[in-house]
Amino acid sequence: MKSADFFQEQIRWRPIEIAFWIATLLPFVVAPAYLQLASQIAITALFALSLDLILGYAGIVSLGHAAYFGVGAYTAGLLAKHAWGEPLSGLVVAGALAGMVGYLTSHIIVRFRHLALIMLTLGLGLLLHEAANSASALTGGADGLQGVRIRPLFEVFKFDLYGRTAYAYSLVVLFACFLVSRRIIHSPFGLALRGIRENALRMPAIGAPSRAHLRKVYTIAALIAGVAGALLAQTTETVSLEVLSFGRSADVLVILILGGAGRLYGGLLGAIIYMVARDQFSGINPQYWYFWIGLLLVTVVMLLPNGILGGLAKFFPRKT
Amino acid sequence: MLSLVMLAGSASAQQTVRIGLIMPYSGQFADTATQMDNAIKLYVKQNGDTVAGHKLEFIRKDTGGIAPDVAKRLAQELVVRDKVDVLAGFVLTPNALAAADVSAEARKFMVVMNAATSIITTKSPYMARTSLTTPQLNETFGAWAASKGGLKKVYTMVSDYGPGHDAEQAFQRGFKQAGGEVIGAVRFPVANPDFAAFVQRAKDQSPEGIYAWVPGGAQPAALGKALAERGIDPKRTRILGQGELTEEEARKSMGDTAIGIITAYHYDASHDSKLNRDFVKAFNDAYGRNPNIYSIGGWDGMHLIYAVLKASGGKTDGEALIGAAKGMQWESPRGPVSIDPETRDIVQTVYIRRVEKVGGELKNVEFDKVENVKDPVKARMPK
Amino acid sequence: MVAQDIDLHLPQGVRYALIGPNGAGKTTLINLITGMLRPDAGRIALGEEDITSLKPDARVKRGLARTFQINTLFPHLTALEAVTLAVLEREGHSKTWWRPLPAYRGAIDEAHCILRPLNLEKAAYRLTRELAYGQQRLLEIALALATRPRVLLLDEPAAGVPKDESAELFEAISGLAQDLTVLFIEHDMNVVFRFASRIIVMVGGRILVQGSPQEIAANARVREVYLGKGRHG
Amino acid sequence: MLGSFVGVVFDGLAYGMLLFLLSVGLSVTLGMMNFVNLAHCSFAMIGGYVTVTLTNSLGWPFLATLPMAFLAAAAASVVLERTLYRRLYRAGELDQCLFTIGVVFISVAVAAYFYGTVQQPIDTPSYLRGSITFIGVNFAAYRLFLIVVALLVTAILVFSLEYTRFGAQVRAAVDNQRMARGLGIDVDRAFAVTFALGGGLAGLGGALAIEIVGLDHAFAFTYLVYVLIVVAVGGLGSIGGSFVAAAVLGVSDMAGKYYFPWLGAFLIYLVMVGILMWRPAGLFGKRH
Repeated sequence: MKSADFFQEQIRWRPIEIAFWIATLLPFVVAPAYLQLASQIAITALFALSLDLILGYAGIVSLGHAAYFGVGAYTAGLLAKHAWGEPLSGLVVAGALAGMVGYLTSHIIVRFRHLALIMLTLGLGLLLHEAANSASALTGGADGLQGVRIRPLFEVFKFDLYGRTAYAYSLVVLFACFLVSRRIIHSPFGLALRGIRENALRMPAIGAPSRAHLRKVYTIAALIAGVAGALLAQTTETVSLEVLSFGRSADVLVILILGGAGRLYGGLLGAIIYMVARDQFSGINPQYWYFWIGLLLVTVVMLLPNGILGGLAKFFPRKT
Repeated sequence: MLSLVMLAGSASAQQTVRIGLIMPYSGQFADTATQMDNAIKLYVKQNGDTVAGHKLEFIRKDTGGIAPDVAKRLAQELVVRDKVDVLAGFVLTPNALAAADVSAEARKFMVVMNAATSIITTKSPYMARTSLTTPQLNETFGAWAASKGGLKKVYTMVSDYGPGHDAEQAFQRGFKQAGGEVIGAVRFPVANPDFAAFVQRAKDQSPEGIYAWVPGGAQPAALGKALAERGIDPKRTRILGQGELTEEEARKSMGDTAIGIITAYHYDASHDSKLNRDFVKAFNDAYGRNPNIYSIGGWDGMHLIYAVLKASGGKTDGEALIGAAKGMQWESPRGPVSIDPETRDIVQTVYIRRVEKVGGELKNVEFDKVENVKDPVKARMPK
Repeated sequence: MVAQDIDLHLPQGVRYALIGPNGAGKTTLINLITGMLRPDAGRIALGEEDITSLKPDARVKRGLARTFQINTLFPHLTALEAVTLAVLEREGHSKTWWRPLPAYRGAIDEAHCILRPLNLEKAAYRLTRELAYGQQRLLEIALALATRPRVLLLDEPAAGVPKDESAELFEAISGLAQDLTVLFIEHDMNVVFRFASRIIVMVGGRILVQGSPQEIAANARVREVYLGKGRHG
Repeated sequence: MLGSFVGVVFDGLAYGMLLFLLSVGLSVTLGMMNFVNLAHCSFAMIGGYVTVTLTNSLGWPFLATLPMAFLAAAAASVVLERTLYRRLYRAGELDQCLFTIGVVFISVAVAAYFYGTVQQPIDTPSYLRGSITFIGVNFAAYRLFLIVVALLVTAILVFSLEYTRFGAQVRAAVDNQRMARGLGIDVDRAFAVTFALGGGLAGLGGALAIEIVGLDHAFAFTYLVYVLIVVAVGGLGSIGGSFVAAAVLGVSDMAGKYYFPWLGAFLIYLVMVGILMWRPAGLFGKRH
C-alpha cells in the first residue's frame, strides 16, 4: 500500500458514517412530534463534540466546559433582546465571543495537568456562573433572560411549536461543525494533538510547541461550545444560569465518556442515547428516572470499557 | 402508589380533557413537586376524575429543576404530541416563563401553582395563578411591620438571586412607605451552606428587627440555628421572614429557638377553619405529612380547573377557560380567594403569624391578617 | 553535584561515545544540552548561536535532537504516523488544521525514507504499541532523525535490546549521514570501540578525560576507575 | 470588632472541620489508591440517613449514632469495593468517573425512594445546642464539638497510618501493589480497609453535617464540588493537606462572607484557583 494511501484510507467516509447522517434526517418523517427533542439532542451532541476535541483528542479533562456554552447562550440571548434577532449572525457573534473567552482562559489551562487542571476548569466555570448571577441586571439572574425574540430563519422559517425549523437549523449547524472537526482530526494539527494525548513528554523532543497547539484546540472547542449555547438560546428563546452550571458541564462529560471519547462520533452517540433514555425514563417514572440512568452508566462501564464506541471497537476491530 | 401515566390513547378529544403537569419531580426542588402532586391527586380522589362530562387525564413531565429550555420543550411536546388542553404545575419561575410562551402561542389555558415572580402572568393572556406573588406577601408584611408591628429600624438579609431580590425590594418598599427605616441590608450567596458570618454582621448593627428571606429546603433550619447560636433572642430582636423561614421541617430542626419568630404567609397547615381541618386530615391520612404552600397551590389550581370546566359548558379552548377563570371566587382551605379579572393573578389574605408552643408543639399562630391583597407590582403598572 | 564545570566541544560529523559508570551524570548531561534541565551556570552553543536560554522545542528546531533511554513513543500511532508527525512539525505544517493529511505527500514520503534505512518499513503501518522492543528503539532514532538534526544525542540507544539485534542497530546508526554529529551513551565496550571515533569518559558528574578510542584504552586513570577494577556491567 | 473577628475565624474553622471530615476519605482513596471515587459523598449520605433513622425513629441518643454512621458507611464502601470497584482499578480515569457518577445517581434515587425528598430534621441533644460565651465572644457549642471530633479523627488517622505496622502495610500496598505483594502483604485486605476507612469517615462527616447544612436525597451531588475542592487544594493522599486546606477554605469562605458579602460566592472558588495556580499539586501534594 503506498504510504499516502494509508492516510487516504483513514479519511475516507465509511458507509456507516453516511448511514448515520442520513438517519439523522429520519425524525422529520418518522417522529414529527419529537423534533424539539431532536433539536436539543443535536445541540447537546454539538456541545459534546466540542468537548471531544479537547478531551478525546488533546487529553484535557474539563469539568467547566459549560462556561463557553453559557457565554454563547447569553451572547445570543442578549443580542436578540437588545440588538437584532437574526439567528445566523447571532451564532457567529456568540461563537466568536466564546472563542475569545476560550483563548484567554487557555493561557491558564494549558499550564496544568491532572487534578489541578480538572479543578481549575471547574473553578473557572463556577466563577463565571456566580458572575452571571450577580450581574442580574444584565443577565436576568436566576429568573433568566426575558424578552429574547428570534426572527425567523432567513426571514422565512419561523421557530414554531413543532420544532421543524429548530431541528433543521440545529442539525445543519451540527453537521457543519462536524465537518470542520473531522477536517481538524485528519489534518497535521489533528495528528499533533493525538501526539500530545499519546505522549506529551515526547512532543517538545520533536520540536512541537505543545502549549501553542493546546491553546488553539481549546479556543476552537470553546468557539464550537459557544455556537451550541447560542443554538439553544435561539431555538428555545430562553437563557438561564443553568447554561453555566456545574450540572451541565458534568452532564456533557458523562455523555462523551458514555459514547466513547476520542472517536469523533462518541459525543453524538452519547447524546442520542443519554437524552433519549432520560426522556423515556422520566416520562415513565418522573420521580426516580435517574435510578435507571445510573444503572445504564454502571452497566456501560462494566460491559463496554472506553464507552460504547470503545467497547464496540473491541468487537469489530478496525483494520489498521 | 404513583398513578401510572396514561399515554396518548385513542379516546377522542371531546370526552377526555388532558392536563399536562410540568414540575421539578427530580433534583434539588423535588420535594416541592411531591407536595404539589400529592394535593392534585387528593383533589381528584375526592372530586372524581370526570368534570362536566369530561374525563380527566394527567400527563406528568419532570424538568429536573431550573431548566427553562427543557420546560419549554416539554410544554411544546404536551401541546403538539399529547394534545393537552391545560398546562399546569410550575414550581419555578424560569420554567413558568418559558412555558408561558407556549401557552400564548398555542392559546392553551395555563395554571401556575407556585412560581411567585410578579411578571409571570403578563407573559400569556391564557394564564392564571393560584399560589402567590412575592411582593403580594412582602410589601404587605413591610407595611404591617412599620405600623401595627411597631418596628422603626430593620436590617434585611436575603438570598442573592431573583426571588430574594424581589422579597427584599418589596419588604423595604412597604416598610419605608409606612415610615420605617432600613438600617442595613446584605445578600448572601444562594448556595450558602453556612449563615454564621451574616448573622454576626446583622447582630453587630443591633437592629430592632431582622428581616430574612431564604428559599425552602435546608436553609431555613440552618439560618434559624445560626440565629440561635449567635445568641439572637427572637423575643428581644424581632426576627421577621416569609413563611418558609418557619415551615414545619425548619421548626422541628430549630426547636424552641424558633419561638417568637414572626412570619407572613398565605397558608399554614394549622390555619383555623373547618375547610382547612378537613383538608389537612385528608392529606395526612393519604400521605402521612402536613400540606404546605405547594400543596395549597396545587389544590386551588385543581379547584380552578374543575370550576372553569364546569363554567365553560363543555368548551375546552383557551379563550373559554381563561374567560371563565377571570373574576372567579371561592372559599379555599387557606381562606377566601379570587382571580383578579385584569391580571388573572390570585387575590388572597396575607396572615401574620408568630411561632408559639401550642400543646407541646411549635406552631405558626396567626395573630393578624390583611385581607383581599392584590399583587401590588401589577397594580402599579399602567393599564 | 550531578554535573559540573563541563567544557565540551563536538566538531561536526564526529561519532562520540559517552561512557561512565551508572550515576556518572551522562543522562543529566544530555538533559542539560537539550534544555530539559536548566544549567545553574555556563553556556551552550550550537555552531555560533547561544542556545542556553532556549526552550527544548526551539533547540530541536535548530538541529539538536535526542532519543530517550526509556521509550517515550506514541503507543496508538503507527510508526509512519509518528515519523510523519515529526516531519510535519519540523516543516511547521502542524499549525494548519484545514488541509487533510494526504495532501502532504512530500512529508509522508520523507517519513517513509527515514524508516527504510532503519528497516522499519515493514512495521510502518503497525501501531507502535505492537512493535518489538528493538523496533521501538529504532523508531526512537527515526523520530529524532525526522527533525533533520545537526547534532544527534542517543541516550543508550541499544538499552534492553538483545545482543544480536544491537549490532544491527549500530550498523544503522553508523550508516547515518556523515555530516551528522552523533553522541551516544553506551555500556558495551566492544560496541563503543567499534563505532565511536572519539570517546568521552564521565565519572561523578565530571568529565574525566576525552580522546580517541586508542588513547582511552591506554589511559591508566580510565582503566583504574572504570575499565580495570570492578568492571561495571 | 476583635470579638467578631475571633467569632468569624472560629465559625470558619468549624465549617472547615466539617469539610475536612467529608473529604479526608476521598483524599485517601483518590490520592493513595489513584481511584476516582466521585460517589464518595454517597457514603456521607449513608452515614447521615443512619443517624437520622436511629435518632428519629428508634430514639437513640445522637452521640451513640455517630459510630453507627461510621460503621454503616464503612461496611457499604467495603461491599462496593469488593464487588464492583475492584474491577475498575486498572480501568481508565474516565471510566472510573462514569461508573462512580452512575453510583451517585443510583444512591440519590434510592435515598429519595426510601426517605422521600424532604429535608431530614435532626434534633441534636440540648447540651450541643446554643452557645458558650467566652472572652465576650459566643462560640456555638455544636461547632466546638465539631472541631474536637475533627482533631480526634486526625490524630487517630495520622497515628494509625504513620506509626502502626498495619498502617505501613496499607501505605506500602497503595504505593506499589506489586512490590507489596512481593513482601507478602495482603494487598486486597489493605485496599478494602483503606476504602472502609475512607467511606466510614465520610459517613461520620455526613452525620455531623446535618446539624449545620442539613441532609436531603441530593446531598451526594451538592457537596461533591466542595469535597473535590478540599482534596485538590490539600494535595492528593495527604491527610494533613486535607486538614489544612479545609481549615483555610473554611475560614476564608466565612471571613469573605462577613467582611465583603458581595464577594461571598466567588471567594471559595477564587481561593481554590489561586492556590492551585501557585501549587498545582496542592498544599502538601506529593505527586506533581
